[in-house]
Parts: sequence; C-alpha cells; structure tokens
Amino acid sequence: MPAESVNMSVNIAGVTFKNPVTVASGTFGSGMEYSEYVDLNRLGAVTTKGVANVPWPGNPTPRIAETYGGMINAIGLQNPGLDTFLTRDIPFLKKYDTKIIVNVCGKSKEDYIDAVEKLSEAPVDMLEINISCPNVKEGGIAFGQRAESAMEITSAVKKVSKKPIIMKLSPNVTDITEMAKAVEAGGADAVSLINTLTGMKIDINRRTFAVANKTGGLSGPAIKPVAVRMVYQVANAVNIPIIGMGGIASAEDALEFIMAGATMVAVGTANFNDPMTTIKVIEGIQSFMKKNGIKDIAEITGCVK
Amino acid sequence: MPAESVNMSVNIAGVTFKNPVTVASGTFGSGMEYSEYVDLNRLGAVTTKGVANVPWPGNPTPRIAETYGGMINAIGLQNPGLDTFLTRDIPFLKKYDTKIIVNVCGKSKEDYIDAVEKLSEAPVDMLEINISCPNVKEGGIAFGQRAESAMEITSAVKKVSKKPIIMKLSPNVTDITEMAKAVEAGGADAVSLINTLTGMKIDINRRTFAVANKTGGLSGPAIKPVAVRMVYQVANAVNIPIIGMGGIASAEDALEFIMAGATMVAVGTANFNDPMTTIKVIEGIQSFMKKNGIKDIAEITGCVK
Amino acid sequence: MSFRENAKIIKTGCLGIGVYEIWFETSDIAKAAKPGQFISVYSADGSRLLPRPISICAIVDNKLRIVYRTVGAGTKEFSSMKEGESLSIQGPLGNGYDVNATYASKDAIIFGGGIGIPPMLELAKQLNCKKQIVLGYKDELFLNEEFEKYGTVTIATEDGSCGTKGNVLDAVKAHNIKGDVIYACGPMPMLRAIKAYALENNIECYISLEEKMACGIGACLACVCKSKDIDDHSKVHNKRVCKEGPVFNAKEVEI
Amino acid sequence: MSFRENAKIIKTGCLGIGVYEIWFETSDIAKAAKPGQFISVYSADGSRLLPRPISICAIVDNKLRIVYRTVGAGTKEFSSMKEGESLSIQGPLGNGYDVNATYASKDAIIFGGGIGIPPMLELAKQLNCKKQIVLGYKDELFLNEEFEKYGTVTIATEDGSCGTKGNVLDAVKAHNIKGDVIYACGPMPMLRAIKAYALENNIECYISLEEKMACGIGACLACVCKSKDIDDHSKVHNKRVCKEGPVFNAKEVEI
Ligand SMILES: Cc1cc2nc3c(=O)[nH]c(=O)nc-3n(C[C@H](O)[C@H](O)[C@H](O)COP(=O)(O)OP(=O)(O)OC[C@H]3O[C@@H](n4cnc5c(N)ncnc54)[C@H](O)[C@@H]3O)c2cc1C
Ligand SMILES: Cc1cc2nc3c(=O)[nH]c(=O)nc-3n(C[C@H](O)[C@H](O)[C@H](O)COP(=O)(O)OP(=O)(O)OC[C@H]3O[C@@H](n4cnc5c(N)ncnc54)[C@H](O)[C@@H]3O)c2cc1C
Ligand SMILES: Cc1cc2nc3c(=O)[nH]c(=O)nc-3n(C[C@H](O)[C@H](O)[C@H](O)COP(=O)(O)O)c2cc1C
Ligand SMILES: Cc1cc2nc3c(=O)[nH]c(=O)nc-3n(C[C@H](O)[C@H](O)[C@H](O)COP(=O)(O)O)c2cc1C
Ligand code: FES
Ligand code: FES
Repeated sequence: MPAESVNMSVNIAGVTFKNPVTVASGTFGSGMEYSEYVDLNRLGAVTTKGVANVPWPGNPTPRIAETYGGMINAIGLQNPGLDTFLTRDIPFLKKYDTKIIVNVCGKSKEDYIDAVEKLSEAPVDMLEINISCPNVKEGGIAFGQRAESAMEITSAVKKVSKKPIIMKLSPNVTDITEMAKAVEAGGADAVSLINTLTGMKIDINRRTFAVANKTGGLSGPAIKPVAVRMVYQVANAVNIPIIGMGGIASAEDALEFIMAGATMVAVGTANFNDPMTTIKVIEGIQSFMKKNGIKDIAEITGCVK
Repeated sequence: MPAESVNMSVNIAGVTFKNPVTVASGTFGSGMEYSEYVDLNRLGAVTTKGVANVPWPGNPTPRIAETYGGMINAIGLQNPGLDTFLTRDIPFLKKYDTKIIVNVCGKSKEDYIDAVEKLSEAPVDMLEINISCPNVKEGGIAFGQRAESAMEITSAVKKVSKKPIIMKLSPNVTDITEMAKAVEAGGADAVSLINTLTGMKIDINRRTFAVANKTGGLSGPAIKPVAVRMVYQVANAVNIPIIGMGGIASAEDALEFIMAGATMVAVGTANFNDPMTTIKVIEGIQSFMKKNGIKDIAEITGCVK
Repeated sequence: MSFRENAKIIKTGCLGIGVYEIWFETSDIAKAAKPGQFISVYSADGSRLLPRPISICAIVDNKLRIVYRTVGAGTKEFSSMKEGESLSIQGPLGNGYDVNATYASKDAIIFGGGIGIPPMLELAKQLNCKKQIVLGYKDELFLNEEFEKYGTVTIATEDGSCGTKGNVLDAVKAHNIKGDVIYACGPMPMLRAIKAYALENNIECYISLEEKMACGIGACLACVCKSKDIDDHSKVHNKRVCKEGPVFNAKEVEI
Repeated sequence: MSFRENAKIIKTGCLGIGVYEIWFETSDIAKAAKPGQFISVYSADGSRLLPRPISICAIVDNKLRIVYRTVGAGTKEFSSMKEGESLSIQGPLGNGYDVNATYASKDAIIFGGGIGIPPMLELAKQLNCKKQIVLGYKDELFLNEEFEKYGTVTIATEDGSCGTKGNVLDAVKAHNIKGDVIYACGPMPMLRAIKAYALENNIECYISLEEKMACGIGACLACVCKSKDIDDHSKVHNKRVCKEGPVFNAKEVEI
C-alpha cells in the first residue's frame, strides 16, 4: 500500500476506518471469494451479507435479472445463520487488517434482538440493521417504510447491542428524511442508504416475471441519482453520520456521495462488473485529493450545500 | 402506413387511439420539431408539454444533466401559456390524424381549474393533469405525494372538465396504489405513470449541483424497472386504464408495460436519443403481435399476473 | 485461482446459424483451466453490467476457445467482435470435471445437447478412457466432426435430418450404447431424462447446470440450485452453480 | 431541414493535445449545412444517451468536418473511433450564421477562443468581405494556419507563447484591429467582453452560445438562454440555444 500523504481515515461512532470505502452488504459475501481479486487489507471495512439468527433458504430462482445500467435481485436473504457465520466468516475476516460491519436481517423484532445479542460479544466493529430488504415477505422493508416501526426496531436493537448500530434505510418511501429522523430518534449511531428500489422486469417471450419473486431490488449505476439525492437530504436532516451507496462504480461516483454528505461509501453491484472496483475507488479518491490539495477527506464531506 | 393485419387500437374513456403509443409529456414539445423526423399521423396520440393558464419562465440553467442510462431534468415547466398554446400548437396538431392529449400544470388548485376550463372547449381529446412534477416549488409534486390532495385536485378538475381526465402520478411515494386509488376515487378516467424519480447529480470538479435547481427528475431506461413495477401494482389495484411510461426505448420495453397492465404507453427520454423511437416501437409491437399470433393488443394487456 | 483479464481475440468464426466461436489469448486463465469450467465474459457496452457465463470449449497452451449461441444483446455484441480486439473475461470459474478421479477411467458416455455441446469437447479430449459421444441437435450440426478424434460419435436430431430422429436417449437406445459413467450438458429436459436414465441403470452421472449469475464467483447467491442434502457452505438445501458447480453429481441436485 | 444518419468516418486526426478532428461522409447533412450550425453526435455506448453537440468546422460537398476537445467520456469515445467506422449524427441543427445578410458584406472581425475556434473556419471561408481573424488560445495553437487563406490572422495566447500575451481583445488593441461587424465563438468571459466592446464601439455583433442539450432540436427546453425581449416562441424571456441559436445577435441575449 502506498504511503498516503492525504488523510482518508474517517470515524463513525468511535470506530476508525482507514479509508471511507466499504462494500454494500450482499454483493461481496464475507469477502472470501473476492479475496482472490482484492487485498481485503486495503478496504476501510468489509460489510458482510445479511445474516439472521438461523439459516434462511432464500427465494426460488431466477433470483436476478439484468436491467439497463443495473440489475434486479430477489435473493431473499439466503444465509447460513449466525452460528456458522461466527465460526467461519468472522475468523476468516479477522485475519485481515480491516473493520467488520455485520449486516443483520430478521423477520420479527425478536429475530433482530436475538441476532444482535449473539453478535454483541463477537469481534466485529459495527452492526448494520437491514430494515429495507424488499425481497422477503415478513420483516425487511415492512419495518423500513413506516417511521414508527423503524424507530421501534432501532431502540429495541440499541437496548441490547454493545456495538454501534447503523440503520439501513429503504429508498421506497415518500420522505427519506422522516425515516432518517425516526432512526436517529431511536438511537441509531449512523444510517446507511440506499437499499434497492423495488423494481420488476417482465420476460415478454415467456410472458412471466424475469425473477421468480415477481419484484426485486433495483441496484447499480442506474439508481445513483436517487441515492445521491437521498444522501443529500438526510445529511441536511440528521446529525448522525451517513454511509452512502447506490450505484457507485468509480471514485467520481464515490466523491458525489461524499460531497453530498456521506462520511463513508459502499461499492455494491459494481463489484459484479469488476471485482477490483473498491481498490479503484480508493485509489481514485486519493488521487483526487492530491490533485485538489485536499489534506483530509473531512474537508469535502458534505461540502455541496 | 402498412395495412395492419392485427388490431392495435385501444380505447380509453371513450377515446379510440389507432395504436397504444404516445409520447411522454415534455419530451416531444407539441410535435412540431419532431415532425421533421416522425410522421405524426402514425402515433396513437401526441401528448403535449405541460401547459399552464399563463406563461411560465421555468428554472435557471443548467436544466439537465446526463446520468448513467438516463438523465436528470429540472426544466421547471417553462411554457408559453394556454393562449399561445391554443392558437398555435393545437391548430398545428389538428392537421394530423392523431389524438391530442394536453398535459396541464398548475401551482394551485385554482390554476388547474382555470386551465382545464379553458381547455374544455378546445378540440383536444384528453387532459393529463400533472400533479407529479418534482421541479417546481409550489404545486406539482406536492399534490402528487399525498393521497388526499391528489383526490381533491382530481375531483376539482373533473367537476369543470368536459374532457376525460388522466391523472399523472409521481413515483416518489411509499405506496403507489394508494395514490392510484385516491385519484380513481376522485373520478379520474385514467392514470398515467410514472413521472420522474427525484434525483441529484453533483459536479465534483465545480463542487456544486449539476442542475441549477439542485434536484431534478430522473428519467430514461435506468428507471424502467421501477415504472414496470408500479404499473403492475396499479393495474392490480384500480379499474381505470393505465398509460405506462418510464424508460421505454424499444417495442420490447413497451410490451413489458402492456403485459404488466398498461393500456397505452408513452415514449419519453428515448426520443432525445433517437427521434424515430416512437415509430420503431409501433412497428416492433406490430411484428411481435404477428409473430406470436396475437390478433388484438387487448389479448396481452395485463397478461402477466 | 481465477483471474480477470482484458484478453485479446486471436480468432473468431461462425460455426452455424447463430453459433460463433472466439479464441482468446490469455495470460493466466487458459493455463489454470479445466474442462467443464466457464469464463465470465463482460460487455463493452456500459448498459450491460453483468457477466455472460460461457463454458470453456478448448484449452490449448495459453489459448482459450468459447463456442456460443447468440441469444440476446450480449452474445450479439460478442459475435460482432473481430480478431485483434479485446474482451474483458474472468476465469476459470466453477469446479469443472475431474478427469483424474477414479471414476474418470471408466467407460464413459458423453452427452451434449445443443449449446451444451461445446464444454464436452475439451472433456472428450482430456478423458483417458473408452468414450461414447452422443450429440443432440435441433437440426443444424456444429462441432460434431471435431469430436470424432476423441471417441465414437452418435448424432440425434429433432427433425431427423441426421442420425437418430429424436433426442440423445433415443440415440442411446437405437445404438445400444453402454457406459459406466455419464457426463452431460444440455437443456434441462435432457438433463432430467439422463438423470433418470442413470439412476435406473445405476450409472454414475455428472451433469452441468445453468443459472442466471451476477458475481460468477460464489459471493452473491444468485445462481443456486436445489441440493438433496444441506450444503456445507450455505447450510441450507442450496448449492451455488458458479462455485460448487456448474458440474454436479446428478444425485446431489434436485432438477 | 435536418437529418439523422449513421455517418461513415472517412478521416480522423489529432490537432494538438486533446484536440481531435473527424471527417464524416453524409447523405444529406453536409449539403444542408451552414457555418455556425452544429450536429448532435451520439455515443455508441448505451450508458450515454444524450447527444454531444459539436459545431460544424468545414463543409466540403457531402463531407463534414468537426474539431473537438476531449472533455469527458463521450468525446473520449469519439476520439478512439477510426476511419471506416460509423457514428450516429443528426443535423444540421441551429440557425448558423447568415452569410447572405446585408451586414455580412461589411468589414468583419472574426473572434475564436479555444474550442470555440472550429466553427469560425467555415464562416471565414464563406464570408465574402474583408476579414480580420483573431484567435485566442491558452498555449498550444491549432487550426490557425488553416485560417490564413481566408483573412489576416492575429493570435493571442494566455501564456504569451505566441502572438499577443493575453486575450483576443488585448490582441485587438495591440494591433489596432477595426471592423464593422463582429462574429465570435468562445468561452463565456470572452463573449461577455466582446459584447461590451461591440456595444461601446457600436459594432454589430453575433455570438455563438453553448448550453447543455437533451433533444438538440427545440423540443425539450433544456438549452435556453435569457433573452432581452419576450421571445416569440416561448412567450417568456428565454430563447432556445439549439433552435433560435446557437448564433445570436449579442443585443438580444443577456449573458
Ligand atoms: C455455467 C454456464 C455455462 C454456459 N456456457 C455456454 C456456452 O458455452 N455457450 C453458450 O452459447 N451459452 C452458454 N451459457 C449460456 C449463456 O450464458 C447465455 O446464453 C448468455 O448469458 C446470454 O447472454 P445475452 O446477453 O446474449 O442474452 P440476454 O438474454 O440478453 O441476457 C440477459 C441476462 O441474462 C443472462 N442469461 C441469459 N441466458 C442465460 C443462460 N442460459 N444462463 C445464464 N445466464 C443467462 C445473461 O448473462 C444476462 O445477464 C452458459 C451459461 C452458464 C450458466
Ligand atoms: C452548440 C454547441 C457547439 C459546440 N461545438 C463544439 C465544438 O465544435 N468542439 C468542441 O470540442 N466542443 C463543442 N461543444 C461542446 C461539446 O458539446 C462538449 O464538450 C461535449 O458535449 C462534452 O461531452 P463529453 O461526453 O466529452 O463530456 P461530459 O462532461 O462527460 O458530458 C456530459 C454531458 O454534458 C454535456 N456537455 C458537457 N460539456 C458541454 C458543453 N460545453 N456544452 C454543451 N453540453 C455539454 C454533454 O453533451 C453530455 O450530455 C459545443 C457545444 C454546443 C452547445
Ligand atoms: C445481490 C444483492 C444482494 C443484496 N443483499 C443485501 C443484504 O443482504 N442486506 C442488505 O442490507 N442489502 C443488500 N443488498 C443491497 C445493497 O447492499 C445496496 O444497498 C444496494 O445494492 C445499492 O447499492 P449498489 O447500487 O451499489 O448495489 C443487496 C444487493 C444486491 C445487488
Ligand atoms: C425534459 C423532460 C421534460 C418533462 N416535462 C414534463 C411535463 O411537462 N409534464 C409532465 O407531466 N411530465 C414531464 N416529464 C416527465 C415525462 O413525461 C415522463 O413521465 C418521464 O420522463 C418518464 O418517462 P421516460 O423515462 O420515458 O422519459 C418530462 C420529462 C423530461 C425528461
Ligand atoms: S453468481 Fe454469484 S453466487 Fe453464483
Ligand atoms: S436541447 Fe431541447 S430545446 Fe434545445
């Protein structure tokens, strides 16, 4: 890793990240597969695929469909459950000099509490609570589309968590600031946004849905303008830090989110197109800073008002 | 125009369109400029740029920005006002054998009523009420994001209109079916969706917003999956016909909307990329029908459940 | 170990109606590749982000050959590429066939159906045993002559224009073809029939599955198939086609 | 009348650091084109939908030349195109300069600044009068020699590496250049200064404006500039750069 003459490190809720770049949950597994292409030590953090207190089988296939400049997914939060995750994935990640953000999913308040309690003693840095998955029948987005339930889940997990809590917000709402304020009021240490936009693709030749779940979550460069807008709105509405995501595929994209007010950014769908995207984003931010005489990334965080 | 062995004509609120393809308001002016490239007689209808009771100057420039697979616009509903529109644009369109849908904008309920009254005696076929423009301070989207105000505007314009009324819905809501039900209850003869998704682009070199209005409306192929999803949801929630739009650039795209439940479709942003898109869509639907032995377009409207 | 490369196209060709081939020169991928593995091919057009998984049809030194059918915009784009141009590819991916396994010395029946035929060519080349090769086509043949140097080739065509009229199992019956291990790639109905045939006749059977993919490397869980037992990685009855597959023992997957 | 064509590239070139030219062979566009008009150039990459407006730099029979600077992804894509390939273009668009107007026979000063220089070349060629041509550059010159056959060329460079150190008006002063009508294209600060200079000296003045465009043909109202009077088409103080412009009488627009 080249000596950095610029300070890219950021701090969220007392956790210091060497740079502001992580991955979007669900697009990077627990990093194992990507470690063939990416030196995980370079990342600010690895954010793991959503995990629940017990294994989930996920949705039927086809689970994904390509769309113009993006994709739809309805994986349905397949995951091996916390027991396997804690004994296999976390020890793997602990070998690297990077922070660990664990994305947590659940079907009920009790599920979330159970998972968060189990994770409280684990050697991980932060928990990201997914209340915005559009692809599961119970839980998920249902909690993320009403301010009261979002606040309720937030305070419930905060009560039992020994780790800082990031609440992950859904963009499928009329007013994102209302949701952000609700989770802030519930005690969230940070917010991450955006999760996917609910979308649909129809296979006109088979006359049916392109993904078996009918609807799925739209992600990728196509949705970036919606994500940047929401990050900007939330940055101007709450006082907790923001992890921005949605279509980031380059350093320029990441800088849009940072200037709009994100302290950290996550690369998601772009990993599928190019597994080295995270590294390119980190290096690109660094050279932008050098070129523009920016000594500390904080100088440009939220600089566009 | 080739003899059509398949029936592509559709009927909405008593108006018969020779085929289900129109243009999305604001992307085609009143057809004058595009008539150099497109034989307007071929179109099911021309939907005109939003017009108000008086001229509007619109927003400062830059008014648009290109985004990945789409664009952001904040034109701000610049329009010459109804007087000019009625004496210049309508007579121009009347020279063609196509239907005329007039898109109406306003800043207050009174504005809408005034405009609709003025249009009631004009030789136009339908009115499309834009309560979903994200780019004007007053009116516009404010009416389109709350069910009660959407219903209120609908009944107000229905009361004074002698023409069938299409209510144009905003996708920037938590639940699109709630909005569709509200305008149906208000007496709307049809709904059109989607208008643009609110988005933002930041120019990282100038450290400011790419469009002067800060936010703008995201349109183009990028948003198609959101539009198809909403059309499908609305088709399953109300009994009035749907004009579907959002990212249509090919016959395949249009057929997705039709199979999801749209009676008619509109081509918007794609006109900018290729002014002949509407004709390609019409011809493409026709050959799809022939190839698949579909005699009447109604056979496939909403066929995917 | 797999790699991402911008690989130079050294030869292209058309093998039949809508069937094309590309030969790539690679730095590392070809050297690491096994039969039955695949590569992810990326579009140069920014509107198409996901990889197109395409099987490896031949491995010669540092050269890799793919044979594919034009289906949609991605494969059409590839078919318009010319010698000297480059495409972004990633691989080798998936498990592939194990040509050194004990069963791999048994008398083999190799089944290929339609665009499932290409991966069987390198397998046929590398397998060191008695090989019956049964190829099923709709009508137009491709690649069949290239198989002849590796074993006895039997053809089935749906329209009966060549060989047995019908499917590959009709050809097996017609020619009384026998073997102790089966390798198969092709459309799902063919694989289902072959799996049933193998179970009935108590023959070991390896099949190659397809599913829509996003990452192609095992991270996103898009491409799962149903597994008979709880999978070791997923802890549920799902296996990843891109990682545990695309080649599966027919007994371990529900198809 | 304007046209959409898939136009064959018959020549490409690099005229300086980041400055390129393309010659197109067109069916109709070149024949209909006037100096000061522009064409919309479309990207072949599906992720970029909007046209890139580029001025017409030369018209020779059915051939059209554009000269452009690489700014972002679109112009970079164009600069990688080769002879024999094609690009989708639309035009001629906008009003252009009227070389048959009465004022067009007066002694002219033609100003070009930076990448605003290319459109002035065809204008200089077609104007039939006494021409003073003043070209402003940052440092590296391009196209300047080609202007020499059409009039007296004076150069200004910001870094003083050639001609007058400073801007085009510094060059006007230094060389005491005089004229009765001005034509100008270049960056906004230059146009503002020229407009002021023209007003002060009571010289008729035509300037070429730029704005972001979506349709390029007058339908979307993206590309407006402020007009002094209420515009006849818009009924507000806005004129469309792509339709009423890009060439405006300096008096009618607020810049
Ligand atoms: C392991 C594996 C090996 C394959 N090997 C070959 C081969 O050797 N030759 C060959 O011709 N085809 C092969 N296929 C199928 C090939 O991947 C598809 O035909 C191709 O992706 C179609 O892309 P497109 O852009 O032309 O079609 P589109 O339909 O436009 O593609 C849209 C999206 O769907 C995906 N997709 C479409 N069809 C399939 C499919 N059958 N399987 C997986 N994804 C699909 C595409 O990758 C893309 O993301 C293989 C598939 C898999 C999973
Ligand atoms: C009437 C007119 C004539 C022009 N003539 C020339 C010319 O002869 N030579 C030349 O080099 N340039 C010319 N330009 C500028 C040229 O259009 C831009 O440099 C080009 O669009 C940049 O595209 P890009 O993809 O490389 O840059 P990006 O910045 O990536 O483009 C992003 C978007 O912004 C638009 N855009 C960026 N810069 C401009 C600009 N200055 N004006 C309008 N739209 C812009 C692009 O069209 C695209 O939609 C002209 C502009 C106009 C309006
Ligand atoms: C295949 C896939 C799986 C995902 N799984 C999860 C998940 O498990 N938990 C979660 O909170 N978000 C999940 N997401 C959402 C992403 O983390 C991210 O919020 C979204 O994709 C937008 O970012 P992008 O456009 O960069 O992908 C998933 C997204 C994709 C594409
Ligand atoms: C430049 C531009 C101007 C628009 N103006 C209007 C308008 O005046 N009234 C309106 O109801 N919608 C307007 N729209 C929205 C479109 O009619 C359409 O709903 C939206 O763009 C989605 O369709 P598309 O993706 O095909 O463009 C405008 C869109 C664009 C891009
Ligand atoms: S494609 Fe991502 S796990 Fe197989
Ligand atoms: S670009 Fe559409 S009006 Fe000028």
